[in-house]
Amino acid sequence: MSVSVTATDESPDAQTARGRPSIVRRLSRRPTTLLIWLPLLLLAVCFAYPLLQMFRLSFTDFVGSTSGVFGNYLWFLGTDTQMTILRRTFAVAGWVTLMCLILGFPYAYLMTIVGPRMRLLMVGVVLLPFWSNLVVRTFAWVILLRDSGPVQSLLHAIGIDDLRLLGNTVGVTIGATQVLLPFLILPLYAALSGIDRSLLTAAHSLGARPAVAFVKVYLPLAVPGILAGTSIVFILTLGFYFTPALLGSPRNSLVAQQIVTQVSELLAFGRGSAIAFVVLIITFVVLGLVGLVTRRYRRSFETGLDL
Amino acid sequence: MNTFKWSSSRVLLVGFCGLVGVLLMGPTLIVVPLSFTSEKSFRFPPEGWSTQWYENFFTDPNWYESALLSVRVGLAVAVLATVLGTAAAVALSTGRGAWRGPANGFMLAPMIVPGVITAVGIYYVFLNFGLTQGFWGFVLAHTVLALPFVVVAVSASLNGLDKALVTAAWSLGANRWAAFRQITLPLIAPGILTGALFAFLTSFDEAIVSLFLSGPFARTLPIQIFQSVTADIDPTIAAASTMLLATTGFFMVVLGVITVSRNRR
Amino acid sequence: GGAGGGSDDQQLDGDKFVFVNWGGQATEAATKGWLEPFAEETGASFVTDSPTDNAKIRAMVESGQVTWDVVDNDIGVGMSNCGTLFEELPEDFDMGEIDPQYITDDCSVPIIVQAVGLIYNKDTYGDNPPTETADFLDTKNYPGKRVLWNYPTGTVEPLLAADGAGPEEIFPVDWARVEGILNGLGGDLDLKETLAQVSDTVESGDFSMCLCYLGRFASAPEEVQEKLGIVWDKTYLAWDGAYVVKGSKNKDAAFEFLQFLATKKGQAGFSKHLAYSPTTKDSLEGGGVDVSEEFERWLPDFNEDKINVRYPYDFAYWSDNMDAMLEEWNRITSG
Amino acid sequence: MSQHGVALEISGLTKRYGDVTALAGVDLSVAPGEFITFLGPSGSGKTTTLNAIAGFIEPDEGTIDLDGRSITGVPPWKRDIGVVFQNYSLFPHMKVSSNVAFPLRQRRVPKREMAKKVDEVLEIVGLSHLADRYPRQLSGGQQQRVALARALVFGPKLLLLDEPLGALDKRLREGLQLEIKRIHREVGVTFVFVTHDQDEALVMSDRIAVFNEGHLEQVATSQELYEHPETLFAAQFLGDSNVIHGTLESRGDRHALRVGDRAFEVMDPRGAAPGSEAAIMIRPEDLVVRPVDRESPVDHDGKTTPAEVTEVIYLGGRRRIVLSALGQEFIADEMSSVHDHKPGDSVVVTWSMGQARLVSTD
Amino acid sequence: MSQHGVALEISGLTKRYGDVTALAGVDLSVAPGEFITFLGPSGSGKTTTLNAIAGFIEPDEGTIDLDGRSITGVPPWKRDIGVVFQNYSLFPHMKVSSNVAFPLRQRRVPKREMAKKVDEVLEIVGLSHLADRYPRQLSGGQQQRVALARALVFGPKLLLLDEPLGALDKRLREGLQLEIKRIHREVGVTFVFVTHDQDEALVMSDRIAVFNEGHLEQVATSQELYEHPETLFAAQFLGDSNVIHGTLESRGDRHALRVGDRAFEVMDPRGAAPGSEAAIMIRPEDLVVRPVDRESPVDHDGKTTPAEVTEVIYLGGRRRIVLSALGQEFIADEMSSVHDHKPGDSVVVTWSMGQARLVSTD
Ligand SMILES: Nc1ncnc2c1ncn2[C@@H]1O[C@H](COP(=O)(O)OP(=O)(O)OP(=O)(O)O)[C@@H](O)[C@H]1O
Ligand SMILES: Nc1ncnc2c1ncn2[C@@H]1O[C@H](COP(=O)(O)OP(=O)(O)OP(=O)(O)O)[C@@H](O)[C@H]1O
Ligand SMILES: [Mg+2]
Ligand SMILES: [Mg+2]
Repeated sequence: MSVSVTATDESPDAQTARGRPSIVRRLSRRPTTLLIWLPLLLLAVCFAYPLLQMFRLSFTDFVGSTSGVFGNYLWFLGTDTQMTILRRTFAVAGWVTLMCLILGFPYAYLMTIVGPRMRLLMVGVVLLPFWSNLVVRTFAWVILLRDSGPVQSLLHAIGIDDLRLLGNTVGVTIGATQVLLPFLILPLYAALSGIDRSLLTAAHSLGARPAVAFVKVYLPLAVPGILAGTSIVFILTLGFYFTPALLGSPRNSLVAQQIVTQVSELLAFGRGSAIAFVVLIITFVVLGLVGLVTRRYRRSFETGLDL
Repeated sequence: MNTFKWSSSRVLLVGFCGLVGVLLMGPTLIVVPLSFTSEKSFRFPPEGWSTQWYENFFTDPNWYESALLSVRVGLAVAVLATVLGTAAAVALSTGRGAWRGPANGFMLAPMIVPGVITAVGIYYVFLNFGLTQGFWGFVLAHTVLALPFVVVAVSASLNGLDKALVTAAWSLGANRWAAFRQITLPLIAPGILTGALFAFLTSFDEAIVSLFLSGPFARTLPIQIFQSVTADIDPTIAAASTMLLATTGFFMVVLGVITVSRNRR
Repeated sequence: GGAGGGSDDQQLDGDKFVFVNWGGQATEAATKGWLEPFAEETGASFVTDSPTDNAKIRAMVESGQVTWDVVDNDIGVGMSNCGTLFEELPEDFDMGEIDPQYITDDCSVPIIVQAVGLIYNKDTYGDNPPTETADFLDTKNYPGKRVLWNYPTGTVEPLLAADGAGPEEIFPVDWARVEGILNGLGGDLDLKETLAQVSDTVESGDFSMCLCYLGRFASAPEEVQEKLGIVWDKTYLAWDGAYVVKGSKNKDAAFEFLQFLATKKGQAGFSKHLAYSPTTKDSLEGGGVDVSEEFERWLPDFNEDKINVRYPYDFAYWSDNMDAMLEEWNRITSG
Repeated sequence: MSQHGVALEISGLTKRYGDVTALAGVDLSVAPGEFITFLGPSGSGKTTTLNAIAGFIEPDEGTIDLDGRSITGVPPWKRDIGVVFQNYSLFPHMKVSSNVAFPLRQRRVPKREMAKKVDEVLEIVGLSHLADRYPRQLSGGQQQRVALARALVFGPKLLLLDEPLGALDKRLREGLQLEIKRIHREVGVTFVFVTHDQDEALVMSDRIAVFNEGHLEQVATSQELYEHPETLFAAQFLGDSNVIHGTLESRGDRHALRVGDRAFEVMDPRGAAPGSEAAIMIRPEDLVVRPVDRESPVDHDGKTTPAEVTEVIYLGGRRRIVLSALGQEFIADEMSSVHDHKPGDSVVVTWSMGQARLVSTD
Repeated sequence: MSQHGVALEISGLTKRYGDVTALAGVDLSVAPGEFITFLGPSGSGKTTTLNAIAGFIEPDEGTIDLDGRSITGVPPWKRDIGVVFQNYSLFPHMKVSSNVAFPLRQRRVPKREMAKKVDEVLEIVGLSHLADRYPRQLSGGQQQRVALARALVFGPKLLLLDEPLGALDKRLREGLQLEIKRIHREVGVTFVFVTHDQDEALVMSDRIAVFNEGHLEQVATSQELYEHPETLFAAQFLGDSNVIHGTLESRGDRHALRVGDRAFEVMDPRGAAPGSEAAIMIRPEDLVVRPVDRESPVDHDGKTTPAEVTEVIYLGGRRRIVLSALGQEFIADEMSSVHDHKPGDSVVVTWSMGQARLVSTD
């Protein structure tokens, strides 16, 4: 064992290191920090720059009679049809979020209380949709929901006629709910599994019936997880294109369809961008609000969850 | 600790979740029987059986070329996004300072910005770059979209990694690089692998950006499917997606086996 | 690419051009009826894409990244962008065999004459089928879901016709009236993005009425065709143009192909696969283009007696007002 | 806040989890107002017993009577038993006052009375000034006292505490031990306290119930248990001990443990049959270590063995001498260092017969 | 495996984290081969000092010399200092043998020599038979020994151990304390051992360095520290103690601590100025408790105060008497119970002047 401390060999290097300006020194002490630049560059060029370009276009690219710096935004906000579309989109997003919550919460909850084997199976079921293509899954709903399809036959059999499931927002809601359910269940499960279930036992020992314990103790602790999951679903619905395109109809179009129509059919990049930025701003507002609510809500107690 | 009168509500809960499970899986699995239909229709259940749509998939260049392109793009994206995403995650986890929050947010932004918005922006810029309808256009665009998933997966691994292990390696004579290679990398490998898989799947499944970037010489499978869906009754989609299901399932099982065998020792 | 002009066999060997039309059966028919014979004759090869998307064309031309060469396009759009988005035909282009009534501009070869009529599902209406075009709007006596193509040209005219507007009253389009018609139909009406979807939904029985291009139904299975009834009463006629995209990288092959389409021989193939008529002079009924018997039911040329009013295609109007029309259409349909 | 605890009567309590028998017939009587501690190694069934009392699990066999009435089948929320959990299980989204008020709200106690009771109990645990804090804004010790207050506020007749001090550091722990004792005296409730720390058990309990592998080894006061353990397990689990294994020999009323060629006298065979395997247990403070070169003094009822010092450890106030004798290790604690032993020294170890306890080894 | 430790010399070590001063000028000399323990409450700077020695953090001021040479600026992987972490930090993806071989591989030790050394060191820690296991297949104590082996195998001259026993349960802990001492004796390396457990510090160390808020209170042997603590902090941190606060009074060579109207004699003012605030500290075992009704015996150099018994706690082998006197709480430990005190009894507490240590209070 021949090693001894080789301070003398090292000191020149160390000395120069100390002499350098602090930023350089800091980097040389944490060379891994440099690794961020390449991914950042890619995102800057292929993500931020395109968004910036769109932002620019929304103020500079005009079609038809529109003009003026804010022309595209004024057009969007001032056209009844567009506002109807926007309202409809929010309504659909709200419904989808609600449906996802109603269906997803019990599922995520069950996941936290079953054994590991069953839980694996349940995770598998949640992830299975990811194995197939989004377009295919959405199209599968066309097959299932159309008038000659199995769901309608089933409805006829139990005496429900004339319930239109396709070509309107009902179809879109059903399809989007199925597509987005995993996005609610997975984060919600992560949040719920962080809740100390012994709190329920504690509540029982203090005289709370199971239902009361659940409502008074469990649900409040689940709120951050619910907010996280639902805000993801809500935001993703705002940007959905294929689901409304296949299950909805142009007559019931959502903003994403409208953006594609503007850009791809009318080549109105400016208008498309203006719509896109309004949606984007709404997205950030939603995220910000949820973040704010969660933070305020959570400031009082810590559950160890993370959005 | 859940005895007493739970059982009836528990049965209800399990039953409800069973239905949710059916809702989740039904539309995914319905394509399997449809892919074997003998008619050129999506009638369900099918009246006769054949494998003609699989034949069609492998003989129609529109189908197999788009599938091939999707696989090639997917693999390239998996490699690129995994390398870049891992680099970013490592930098984010080892770095100090105020830049980390914004940088992390920026890395995850493509996940939050609604797909159609990203798609239009990328389309506009890539048009000017001459990157539409080509392999690299898809690769770059998909890498942007896949990056957050890799960063999230690898970051999770890194957060779970006991930092003291690296410090321990230093104290034992391993310099930064040696410690990274021998300790950090093997221990976050499952995260990286998961990230790679997510990247591949993200690319393989991506449709909205691809819709804009696709062209006659470069069309990814999802776009081929979309066009087929909107243009024609063609059960070849069912065959294609059944094979998709099988392929993805295979990858998932392989990944599962790898993680399980890693954990076992 | 090869040298321009001549038509020697195999002179385009190795040239590969992209042909774009509306997709589905139309692409199949174009492939079998036009492209394959042309390729065989000249040695050129081709790729198809769909659907025709004028925004994409404009984006290509503006960005200089032109990947489409020949497009089957709406004349209205083509005409107004002749010389800007589409190449003008060369000086020596021979239009001799084309029926002059179809020639509209300097950029295109007219192709595929199509009729829009009222199609209905016999199962839905049984003994009381619709008999005139106006029945499309009569949801009381003729209940059932209606479907239309989500594109103004070829949809607005039949709608107004059904509402009682004569051929001369259509233009300039009264959008308030169109909107009123659509609103009157309310939830009974749906729009589909592609022609293929339109015909699919009618064939599958999900929709019971449609004002749509008839040609597509001719290739449906026998038993499906039998379930469909046609009301010719007020028939709208239109045709497309084949255009070469401005800045095409395969101009030689593209124009060669257009020249091929400008001949009886060239156009003949398509009609074998899809029930659309050629634009060449006196071609049908022994004029050089053979149409199978099943197709006759779907072609206006064989049903002249049933047509009460003809609504011609006002390409000049569309050409002048295309952008505004698209915007208006989008406005009233997306609501 | 003054109420009186009730008697707890457990008999034949048995609980199996698949192959594992968590409890194998536990019998126990607790007197009203008593402070009884469950002591035992990890997995010995302490928590399981507590859970059965609280009603969180259903026992496979056996009965639990509270105040003479069976509570089998009564759900936990109707048992009126206070429970303090190891990690406190405070509701993180409620302030201290709401946490404490929780059980009262379940019982629909009127607002005014509720506020009064909460104030009272917070007073007792000394947290009145922190009523508006959230649990995470409290220190471990404070959280512990909130949990205590919450479990006491509704006037339970029985309080169960499952290692409530397990997560705290030593100093805080010692302070809270005395605090809990004080509260026990004050409220007069019957306390069942779980710990696996022997010192804690000694400090706090009226009686200690020693658990081992799902059954009770001994239930007795601290002193009884320390001075007269009935089993080797009890002897070794509570306090340090030196154990010599051997075979019991009896000649008339004289008894001895034979170890190889030596025999150590013992006083009372406690009914153990001659020829059976047994052991004597001597506490470290009862061993006397003297240099070997001195002439051996007369030990009338004592026993002696030569030994070698292997280590001398200064423990502040006392000195622990680690010895090697009879092929095993002995430890002796000396309060004052009369002799200055060093590792390697040869010494003689002596004890008085009265302090060598015979314990059964099976 | 036999090598000799080197001297460690720390002077003026200072480290600030923003507003927090983690280390405020620590000076310390450690002799070659010594076993020194860092003892102190949580957050007192023990780990920070260790990290500075190991090179994981850069101190703001001060120097660290190893064997007479400064190691400032030398990266950790070139310091050749062995470190054992609290949670062991074994590499989970490597077998025991690979873990132990790791430092040798970094040093490009030839295969054969590497295998030999690994075998040797595993022999020392008694784990040769587990070389092919993965860390998670080992018990806590075994993992701890692997960590020790890994930190020793490359022949460091200095071994740093940061609470290596903190996560273990009491019994295992006591066994490993002796084990680590044995290994220390065997390898002769200089050990720096961190703990916040006073008993552990007493058992293991040649010397103890008491940390408090980033500085050293006292560095001394266990016995010195227990018997002659220099500061109140040191006195209270190590062992139990009774502290009486007051003001120093001197008359010639007689010194006393004035508390209200009473004065307690003390022996050596240790340079404290008359009139300054001070305290006397008496260990619980040095207090003698006697019934008040007996006639008071003569205590030539002793001091006395009346008191009331508040609690008597049986601690197995000894009895702790909690007393109330002078408006504060006193504790007295009795080995044998001469008198049978009961809560409420009035008693007299006495100590000898030699056992009442004067300590500074600032
Ligand atoms: N839900 C369960 N399923 C299976 N076995 C269990 C379960 N709960 C407890 N056990 C087993 O029952 C035995 C007794 O467990 P119990 O929790 O009562 O021990 P304990 O004395 O409280 O131990 P500790 O001091 O570690 O808390 C153990 O062997 C344990 O593994
Ligand atoms: N990275 C850091 N950033 C800010 N403050 C720190 C950091 N590391 C340590 N400190 C602070 O420095 C002080 C000393 O910490 P240190 O870890 O040395 O304590 P310790 O004696 O090891 O305590 P423990 O017994 O809890 O391990 C503490 O107040 C701590 O909060
Ligand atoms: Mg327990
Ligand atoms: Mg520390």
